[in-house]
Amino acid sequence: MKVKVLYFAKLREKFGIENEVIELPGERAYAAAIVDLLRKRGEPWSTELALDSGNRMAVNQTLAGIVTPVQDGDEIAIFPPVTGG
Amino acid sequence: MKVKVLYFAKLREKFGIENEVIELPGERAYAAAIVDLLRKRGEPWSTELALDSGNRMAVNQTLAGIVTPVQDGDEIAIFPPVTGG
Amino acid sequence: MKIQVGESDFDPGAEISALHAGQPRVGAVASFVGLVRDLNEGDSVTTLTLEHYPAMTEKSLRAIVDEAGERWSILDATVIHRVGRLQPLDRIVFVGVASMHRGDAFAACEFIMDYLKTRAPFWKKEGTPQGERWVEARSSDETAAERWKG
Amino acid sequence: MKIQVGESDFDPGAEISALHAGQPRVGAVASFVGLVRDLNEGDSVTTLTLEHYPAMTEKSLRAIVDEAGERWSILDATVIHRVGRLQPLDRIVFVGVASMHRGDAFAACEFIMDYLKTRAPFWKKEGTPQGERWVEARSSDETAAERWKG
Repeated sequence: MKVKVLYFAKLREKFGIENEVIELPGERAYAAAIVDLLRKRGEPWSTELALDSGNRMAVNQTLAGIVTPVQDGDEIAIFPPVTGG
Repeated sequence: MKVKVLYFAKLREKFGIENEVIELPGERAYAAAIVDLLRKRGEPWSTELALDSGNRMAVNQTLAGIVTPVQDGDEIAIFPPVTGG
Repeated sequence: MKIQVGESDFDPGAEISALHAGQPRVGAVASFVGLVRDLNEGDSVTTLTLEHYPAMTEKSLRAIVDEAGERWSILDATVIHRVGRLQPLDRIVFVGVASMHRGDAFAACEFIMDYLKTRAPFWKKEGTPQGERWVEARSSDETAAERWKG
Repeated sequence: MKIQVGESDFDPGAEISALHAGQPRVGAVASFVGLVRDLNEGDSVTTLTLEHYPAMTEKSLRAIVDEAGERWSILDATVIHRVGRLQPLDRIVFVGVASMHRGDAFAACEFIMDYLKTRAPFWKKEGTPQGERWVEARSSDETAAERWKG
């Protein structure tokens, strides 16, 4: 399966990209699997996406948790806690 | 002692006056003494100023209770519960 | 602090701007506009006449805003209340509070409205097809004001 | 319902009017304006740049207003949020809620702001004399949003 991953704010700057398509084995996965995969890339991914980093995720433009299911074609966003308003 | 008494809203209409000066014996009194005196006038005073009528008072333009002291020259207002806003 | 009581209408946008224009410490303005509805207690309302106790009105509003300022961190506040004869759709009251952060602005604004409703000397008389009648105080307003105690 | 996200400024007075003009059932409009302050965490702020997640922003704001509408009796609501580069004194956000009675309007307006602060995909970057920095989320915002649960 292929999913599109978007980064915002500090993560976008640290990673130097706004979005990318990544490929995972299988037809379905938990959102956590994507973060696990990215974290294995080493720095700055491992630090910025550390388990205690406090980042949030959205799956298809809706706030999601690490056990939210994702499937081929989904849009996954990873970002720091929001600070609008 | 003489005090000025003002009536508002429904009380003003029922009594047919906006204000009057009334005289009480002594130099000081509780605000309740004024209402007692007015109530003795008979109708419509006795009904409109009945103990359970829910009316409010102000002494010198500040919300007051029946044990608020009043003295010569004070301005006493008697009115139904307020309904502004 | 701005307190205004009179027959003339007001401009909520201008009042909000006045609470923050040129004040870079203000991060939040909470405001409220109260309006005449065309229905009350199930009856249609064609006019609303507001009576007040002129010598006491501004004094009581000022005291309410002062109390809000003791309870919350506020930078400025405006209260405008109209009197006289109004119609459905007309504005009645404006309360605006400027503050550094939104929590103080919201709380102080709602507090001022709740206290105004139960402590400021205004009385409403409605004109309906059945004639005129004085609006009864609502116990829910007293309950709303009681919330702020203790 | 009106949801607007973009670079342009807005007119709070016009937005408030739009929430009640010609609507004689509306008795209350509670509103909030958020502004750029020139000081944050003790440092002076010269610019504020707002980034967002365009595909998600309006969707999340709409969901927040819908939830407010399930919790309180509201007649209409407007949320406007600016993005891009702002300066101290600039308006950032407007939330306005029209309702029959003030309790619903106040509660829904504050709820929408609290949820917007913790659930809508906006991020602030401050320019200070020491350089640029991303604004950290405040735990007080999370606490404010938690209040509405249960």
